[in-house]
Amino acid sequence: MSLMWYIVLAFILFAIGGVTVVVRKSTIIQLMGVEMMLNSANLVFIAFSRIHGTMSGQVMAFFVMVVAAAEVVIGLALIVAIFKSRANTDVDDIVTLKH
Amino acid sequence: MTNPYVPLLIMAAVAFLVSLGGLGASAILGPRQKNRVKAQNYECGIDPSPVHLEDGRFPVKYYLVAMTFIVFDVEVVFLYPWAVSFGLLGPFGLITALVFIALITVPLIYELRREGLEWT
Amino acid sequence: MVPMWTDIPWLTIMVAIPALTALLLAVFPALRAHGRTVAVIVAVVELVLAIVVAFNFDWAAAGSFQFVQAWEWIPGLGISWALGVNALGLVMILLAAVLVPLVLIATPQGDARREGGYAAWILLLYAFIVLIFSAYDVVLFYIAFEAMLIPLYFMIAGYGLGSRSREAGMKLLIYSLLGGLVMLGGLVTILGNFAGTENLFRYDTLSQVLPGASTGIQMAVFITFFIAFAIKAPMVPVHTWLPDAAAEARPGTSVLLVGILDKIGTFGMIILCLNFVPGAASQARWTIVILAVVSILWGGFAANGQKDLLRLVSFTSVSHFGFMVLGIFIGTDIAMTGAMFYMVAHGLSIAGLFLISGFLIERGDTQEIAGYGGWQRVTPVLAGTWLVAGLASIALPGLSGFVPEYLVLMGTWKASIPVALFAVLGVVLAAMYILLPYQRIFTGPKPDIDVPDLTISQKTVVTPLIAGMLILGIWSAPLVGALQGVTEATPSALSDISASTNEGGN
Amino acid sequence: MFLREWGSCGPRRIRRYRGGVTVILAATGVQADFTQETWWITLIKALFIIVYLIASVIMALWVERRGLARMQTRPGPNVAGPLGLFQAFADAGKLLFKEDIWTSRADKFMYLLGPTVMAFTAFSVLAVIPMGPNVSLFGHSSPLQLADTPVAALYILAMTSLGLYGIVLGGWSARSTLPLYGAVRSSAQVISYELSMGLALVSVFLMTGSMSTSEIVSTQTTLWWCLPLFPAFVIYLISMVGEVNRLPFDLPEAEGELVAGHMTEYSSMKFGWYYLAEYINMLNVSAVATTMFFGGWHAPWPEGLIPFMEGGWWGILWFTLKVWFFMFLMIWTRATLMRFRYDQFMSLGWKILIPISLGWLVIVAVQQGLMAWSGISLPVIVAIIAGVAIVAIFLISWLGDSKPVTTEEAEADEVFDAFAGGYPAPPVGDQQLPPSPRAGRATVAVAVGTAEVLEASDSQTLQSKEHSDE
Amino acid sequence: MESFVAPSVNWWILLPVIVVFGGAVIGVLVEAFVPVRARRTTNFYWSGLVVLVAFVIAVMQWFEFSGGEVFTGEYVADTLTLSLQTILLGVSFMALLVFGDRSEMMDGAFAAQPADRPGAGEEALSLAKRYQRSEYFPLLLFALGGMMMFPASNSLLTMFVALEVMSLPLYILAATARRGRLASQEAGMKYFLLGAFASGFFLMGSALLYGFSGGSLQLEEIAGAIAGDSSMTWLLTAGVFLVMVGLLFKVAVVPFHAWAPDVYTGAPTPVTGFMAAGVKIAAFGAMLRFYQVIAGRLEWDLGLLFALLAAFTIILGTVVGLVQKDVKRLLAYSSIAHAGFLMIGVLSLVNGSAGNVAFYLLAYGVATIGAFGVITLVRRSDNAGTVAGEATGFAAYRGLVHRSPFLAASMLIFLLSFAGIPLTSGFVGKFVVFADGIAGGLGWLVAIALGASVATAAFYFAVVARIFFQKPEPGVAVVQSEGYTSVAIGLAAILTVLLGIWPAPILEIFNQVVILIP
Repeated sequence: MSLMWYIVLAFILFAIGGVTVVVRKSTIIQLMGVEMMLNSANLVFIAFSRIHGTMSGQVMAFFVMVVAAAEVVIGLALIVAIFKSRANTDVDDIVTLKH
Repeated sequence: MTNPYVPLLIMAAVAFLVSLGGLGASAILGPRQKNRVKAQNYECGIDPSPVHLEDGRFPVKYYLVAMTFIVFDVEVVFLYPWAVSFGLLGPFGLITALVFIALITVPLIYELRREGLEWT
Repeated sequence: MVPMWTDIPWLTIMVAIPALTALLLAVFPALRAHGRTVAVIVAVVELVLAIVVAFNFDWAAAGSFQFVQAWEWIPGLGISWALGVNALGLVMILLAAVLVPLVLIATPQGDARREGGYAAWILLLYAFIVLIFSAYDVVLFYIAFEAMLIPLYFMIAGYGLGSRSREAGMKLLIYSLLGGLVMLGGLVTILGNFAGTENLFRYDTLSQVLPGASTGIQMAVFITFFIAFAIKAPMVPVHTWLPDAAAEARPGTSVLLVGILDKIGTFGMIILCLNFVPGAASQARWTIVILAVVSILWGGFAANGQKDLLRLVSFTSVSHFGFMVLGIFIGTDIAMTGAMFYMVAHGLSIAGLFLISGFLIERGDTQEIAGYGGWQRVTPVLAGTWLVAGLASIALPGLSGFVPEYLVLMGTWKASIPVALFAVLGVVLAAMYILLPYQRIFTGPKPDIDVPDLTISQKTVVTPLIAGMLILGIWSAPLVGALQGVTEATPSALSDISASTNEGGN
Repeated sequence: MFLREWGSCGPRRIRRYRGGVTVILAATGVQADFTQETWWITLIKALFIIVYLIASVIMALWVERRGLARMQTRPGPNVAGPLGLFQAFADAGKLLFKEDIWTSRADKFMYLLGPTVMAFTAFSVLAVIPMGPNVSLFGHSSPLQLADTPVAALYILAMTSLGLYGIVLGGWSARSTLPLYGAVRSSAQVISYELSMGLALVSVFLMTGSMSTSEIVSTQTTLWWCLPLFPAFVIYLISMVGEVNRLPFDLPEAEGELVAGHMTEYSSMKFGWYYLAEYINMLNVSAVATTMFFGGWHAPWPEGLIPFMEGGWWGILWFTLKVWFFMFLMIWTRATLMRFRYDQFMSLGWKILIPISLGWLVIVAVQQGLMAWSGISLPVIVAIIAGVAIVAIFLISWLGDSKPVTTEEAEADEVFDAFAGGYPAPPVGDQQLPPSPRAGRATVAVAVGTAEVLEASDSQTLQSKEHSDE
Repeated sequence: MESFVAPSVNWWILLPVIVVFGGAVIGVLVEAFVPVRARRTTNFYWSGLVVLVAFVIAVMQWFEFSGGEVFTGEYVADTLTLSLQTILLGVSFMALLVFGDRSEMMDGAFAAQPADRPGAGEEALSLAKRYQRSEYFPLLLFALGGMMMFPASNSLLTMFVALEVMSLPLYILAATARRGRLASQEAGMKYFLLGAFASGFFLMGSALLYGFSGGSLQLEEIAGAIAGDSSMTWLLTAGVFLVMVGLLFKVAVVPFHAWAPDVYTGAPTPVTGFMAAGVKIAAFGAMLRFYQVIAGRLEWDLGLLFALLAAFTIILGTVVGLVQKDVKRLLAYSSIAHAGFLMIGVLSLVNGSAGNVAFYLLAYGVATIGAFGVITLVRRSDNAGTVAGEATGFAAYRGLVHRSPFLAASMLIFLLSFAGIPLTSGFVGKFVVFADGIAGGLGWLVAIALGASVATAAFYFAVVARIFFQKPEPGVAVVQSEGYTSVAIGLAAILTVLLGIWPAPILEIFNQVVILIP
C-alpha cells in the first residue's frame, strides 16, 4: 500500500522536526524543526489529496506554505531582535581589542 | 514516456555527474603542493580577520529584505495559478485576485513610506 | 393582622437596609467617620423591623414558612430571590437583631474612621445574616453563606486584636471556603441532575424533587451539605479554625461569629439536610451522633486545657455545638426541639461570655488566664455577670442553658442510653471549664491594680443579655412551643431513605 | 489578445467538491508531443544541452572579451588562434589544470557543495526550454526540447532560485569575510530581482493561460509577447541582468570592494564552475526571455516572412540567434553602464520594478477581464486604463514627494547644533548641548536628528547618515 | 467543459470580521501616511472606533440570527460564533483602552522602538525624543480578527488560518515591552516557538482527519465519516488527538502549558491581559466546536484522557500557583487553573454547556483585562520619586488600599471573581460549568475542581491580605492613568459584579448558544 509509505515518511519527518524543536538549543534550528513539522503535514495532505481525489488537501497545503512563510518572517524578526540585544550585552569589543 | 518528470530526472543526473566530473577532473589533473599559507583565507596577505557573522554585526537590512521577500514570494506563488486559470475563474477570480494584490500592496506601501527599504 | 402588611417585602427590606448602608459607608469616607452611630441606628431599625415581623408571624403555624416572597432571579438555573421564614429562622433573626446592636455598642472607641469601617463590615455581615436565615432558596442561602466570608475575613484579618490575626482570618476563610465549595458540589449535583426544573432551588420545589432522586444523589447532597455545615458549626475534627479565629478576633467579632454565624451550621442541618434528604440523614445518623458526642467531650476536655481565655470560651462552644448536633440527629422530637432552643440560648450565653471576657481583657491587657487573679474584688460587677453568663452556658437550672440541655439529654436518653451517658459527661466537664477559670481569674487575693468596673455603656450591653438568659431560663414555654411546631414540620432523622425513594420514584 | 481559444490549450479537468469551491486540476496540457520519447533520446538531448551550453559559454567568453574590446577601442584577445578565438579554450583548460586548493577554515562539505550546486542548476534549466518543434529523430517524432510539464515555468524559477544556494553556500562555507559579504549581498539581490522577474512573467501566464513552455511558445506564432506586454518585457530584461549578477548589477563580486565575492576562496575547477555557471545563467535567462517574450524557436516576426525557414530543425537556429541577441544586450550593457551603488540597486528593485510590475499585472488583468466579461471594446478599455494609470502615476509621484521628512525635520531643529554657524557657539537659554559624539552612537544620531533615522535601527546606517549630513 | 462557479458569499454575516480586518489594514496605512506626531492618537481612536462598530454589528446580527438560523460553509455563523465574537469585541475594547493608556508618566507599556538594542544609545535616543511606535494597534486588530474567526471556523482549513492569524500578531506584541526588554523578547520567542510547534501538531492532526474523512476538511463531513463505516480508525483517533493538542496548547492545558508563565510575565502587561482573555475565549470557542462536533464522538476513546489532562491542569495550576511570589506569574498559573475548569464545560457534552462555557469565558475575560489593567498602574519607584516599570512582586501590593482605594477595591473584585466567590461573575461561571460537568458524568473532575478552588482562593487572598492589611512599603508608586485604563478597570469591575448579581439576562442569551451537531 503506497499510501502508507507517504504517511510513514511524513511521520518520520514530523518526529525529526518535533525532536529538533525539543532537543536543540539554537532558535534557528528549532525554527527549522517547526518548518519540517509543517511540511511533513503537507506531505500527508497531498498524499491523501491524491488518494481521495479531492483538492482541499492541496489548497490546505498552499495555506500551510503561506503560514509557514509568515512564521518564518516573524521568527526571523524575533531572532534578529534577540540576537541584537544579546550581542550588545556581550563584551566582545573588549576581547577583540586584546589581541 | 508520458511522465514528464522522468526526462527531468535524467537531465538532473547528467548535470550532476558533469558538475562532479569537472571537479574530479581538476583534482586529478592539477598539481598538489600543499602549503599552510596557501590554505589560509584571502585577505590581501594579512592575517585573516574573524568572520563577521560571528560577532553579530551584520546589517539588519538583509534580514528585512529576506522577510519582505518571503511575503512577496508567497504572493507571486499565489498569482501563478490564478493567472493560468484566469479565464476559468471569471470575474470572481479577478476581483479576488485584485483584493489580494491590494492587500499585499499595503505592506509594501507601509515599508516604502516608513523607509524600510532605504539602504542609506 | 392587616393584609397589606404581609405584602410588604419585610425580609427583603431587612436585607437591603444594612447592605445599602454598608455600601454608603464604603463609598463616602466622610460618612464613615460617624459609621458607628449610623450602624447603631440601622441596627435599632432592624430590631424594630424584626419585632414587627415577629408580631405578624403566625406562631400557630410555626413550622411553615411565612412571609414568603419570591422573584425569579436567574430563571435559567432555577434560582430565585425567595425569602421566607419559619419560627426557627425568625428566632435566629431576632437573636441577631438583639446581638448586633449590642456588639456595635460594645465596640471600643478608637480611630473614628477605622471604627466606621468596622461598623460597615458588621452591617454587611448583618445583611448576609438576615439573608441566610430568611432564605427560601438554596442558592440564595449558599450565596449568603459564602459571601459573608468577605466581611468576616476583613473583620478578623483587618481588625483583629492578636498579632496573628491575618493567619487566623486566612484559616477561617480556607476552612469555610472548603466547606462552601463542598456544598457547591452538592448544588451543582442538584443542578446537573434536575436542570430545567422551574424554580429548582426553592425550598418547596426541592423538598418535592429531592426525595425522588436516586439514593446516590441524595447521599451526595446530604454529605456535601453536611460537611459544609459541620465546618461552620465547628464539629470535631474540623473545628480548629474557631479557637484561632476567636483568640485573634475582637470579642465583638467573636460574638457574631460564634453566637450567630456558627448557628448557620445547625440551622442548615435542620432546614436543608433534614428537610430535603431525610433518608440520607437517617443513614448517616449514627456516624453523626458519634461525631457529636466526640465534639462534646473533645470540646470539654480541650476547654479545660486552655490557658487563653478566649480560646477557652471558643472550645466551650465546640462542646455546646456537639449537644446541638446530637439533638438534631438523635432522632427524637424532644431532642430536636431542645437543639433549636439550644441555638438561641447558646447565642445569648456565648455573647455574654465573649463580651465580658473582652471587657476583662481590655482591662487586664492579656488573654492569659494566668495573668489574672482576685479580680472579683476589683471589678465585682464584671465578675458577677461573667459568672451568670458562664452558668447559663453550663445549664444551671433557672438560666437559659438549662432547658435545652435537659431536652436534648432527655431526647437522647430515649433514643440511646449509652450516648446519653457520654453526653452527660460533657455536663460535668462544663462545670469544670467554667468554674475553674472563674476561680483562677476572679477569686483570690486582691491584685494590686486599679481598673474601673464596667462602664455605663458596657452595662447597657450586658443587661439585656443577662435579662435574656433569665427570661429564657424561667419562662421558656412560648419558645419551646413555637419551636415544637418546627420540629413537627421537619422530617426526623429516622426517615427511611428507601421508602421515600419509592414514594417519589416516579 | 487572445490568439487562441481557451479550449485549444488542451484538456482542462475540473473537479467540484462538496465545499462549494471549484478547483482546477492540472489546468493546461503541454503543446509539445512527447509520446514517442525514449530514454536514450532523452539522454542524447541531455548531453546535447550540456555540450550546447559549454560551447556557448566558450563562445560567449570570446564574444564578450572581443566585443568589449571593440567598444572600448582596444584589440582584446588576439594572440591565441585566429582573432584570438582559442583564448577561451585556453582559459578553460587553465582552470582545469590548476591546483585544487582547499581553504583550511572552510566547512569542507559545503565548500564542495557550493560549486556543484551552482553548475548543476545552471545546466538543468535549459531542460524545459523548447528549441524547436517535433522533428524526426532516429525514426521517432520528438520535440527539440528535453521535457515539458504543465508547470515548466515553475521549474525554471525553482532551478534559478536553487542556484542561489550555490552562491550562499560557497560564500558561507569559506568562513571568510569577503565571500560572506558577497554571498549575503548576492542573495538579497537575487531574491529582490526574482520577485519582479516572477511578476513580469505572471502577465505572460495570464495571457497564455499556461505555464508550459511549449504552450507559451505556441501562442507566439503571430505576435511575440514582447510587444503587447512591453512593460513586462522591459522589467524582465532588467531583472534578468540583476538575477545573474551582471554589470551594472554585479555588486556581489564587485572587485574593488569584495575581491570576487563568494568566489574569492575558490580556485581551479571549483572556481571554474562558478565562472562557467555565471555565463550559463546568462544563457539561461536569455533563453527564458526568448521563450516567454520573443517567440521561442519561431522564425522572426512577422510570420511568413521567411516561411521556408520556419519549423523543423530551423528552430534551433532561430532560438540560438535570439538567445545571442540577449547575450549581446548584456555584453553591451556591461560596456556601457557603470556599476550601481548597492542602495541604488535595491531601490531600483523594490521601489520601481516591483511596484511597476504589480501595477502592470493589475492593468493586464483588468483589461483581460473587461474584454472577456464586459463587452467593452478594446480601444475604450485601453483608453480608460491609460487614463487611470496616468492619474495613478501622478498620485504616486505626488505622494512620493511629500515625504514626512519635512515635519520631522522641524522636530530636528529643536536640537541645538553648536556648529550651526560654522564655528562652535555656546548654548543660549533653553538650548541644550547634545552629548559629545565620542560618547557613543546615540549622540551620533542626535546630531542627525531626524526621527526617520530612528527607524533605521542598524548602526551602520546611523554612521553613514552622519557622514552624509556633514 | 465544466466552468467555475463563483461561491456565493454572505457578506453581511462576515461583516464584523471584515470590519476588524479592514480596520487593521487601514491602521497600517495610517502608520504609513499620518505624520509621526499624530500616528499614535489617530490609530488609537481609529482602532477603538473599529472595535465599537464591529461590536454593534455583531450585536445586531445576534438579534437577527438568534432564532437559530445558521450559515455554514467554511465559516459558520451560529449562536456560538456570534456570542463569542461579541464577547471578544467587548473584551478587546477594554484591552484597547489599556493598550492606549500611557499613564501620567506618558510612557505606556510598549517599547518606544522595539528594534532598538535594549540599553543601547539608540534606545536612549528614542526615549529622549519621546518617540513611540504605534503599530501595536493594528496588530491588536489583526489578532482580534483571527480570534473572531477561530470559533467561527467550520473547517480545519479556516481554523488553522484563524489560529495563525490570531497567534502571529501576538508573538510580536509579546516581544515589545518597554521595560524588561530582554525578558519580553524572550517571551515573544518562547511563545512563538511553542505556538508554532503546536500548530505543527494541529496541522498533522488535520491532515490525518482529512485522510480519514475521505477528502474533506469540513467538520460536519468528518463527523459524518465517523458515523459511517470506516477502516482506518487510527487516523481518526490520532487526528483528533493531535488537533486537540494544538488547541490545548493555545489555552495552556497541562502538559502544554510551559509557555504560559514566562510569556505572561515577559509580555507587556496590556498584551498579557488581551492575550490571556482573548486567546482563551477564541481557542475555547474553537475547541467547543471541534470537540462537540467531532471529538465528542470519540468519548470512549479520548474523553478520559482529556478529562485527566483537565484534572492535571487544575491541580498543577493550583499547586504551583500557591508558591508564586509575583502577581503576573500568579495570574498566569491562575489562568492555567481556569483553563482546567473550562475544560470541564467543554468535555461535559451536555446540551447548553457551550453557552455556559461562553459565560465563564466572558466572566474570566472581563476580570482578566481588569486585573492586568491594575498591574499596569502599580510601579516601582526610587527614593527620588522616579517611577520605573511595573512592580509585580507581592511585596509591591502591600497596602495598595492606602495608595489607591479604587485600584485596591477593583483588584479585590477581580480576585474574588477568579476565586469564584458568590456575587461575582466568576461564581456564576463556575456554578454553571460545574453543573454541566456533573450532568456530563464528570463528578470526580468537578470534585477536584472544587477542591482546587479552595487552594486557588488561598493564593488570591494572599494578595488581598497584602493589599488591605499591610503597611505600604517605599519603592512602589501608583501612577495615575490617562483615564483609559481607569475606565477599563472600572468597567471590568462593574461588569464583574453585575454579572455576579444579575446574570440572568446574559445567561438567557447564552442559553441559546447551541452547536448543531450533525
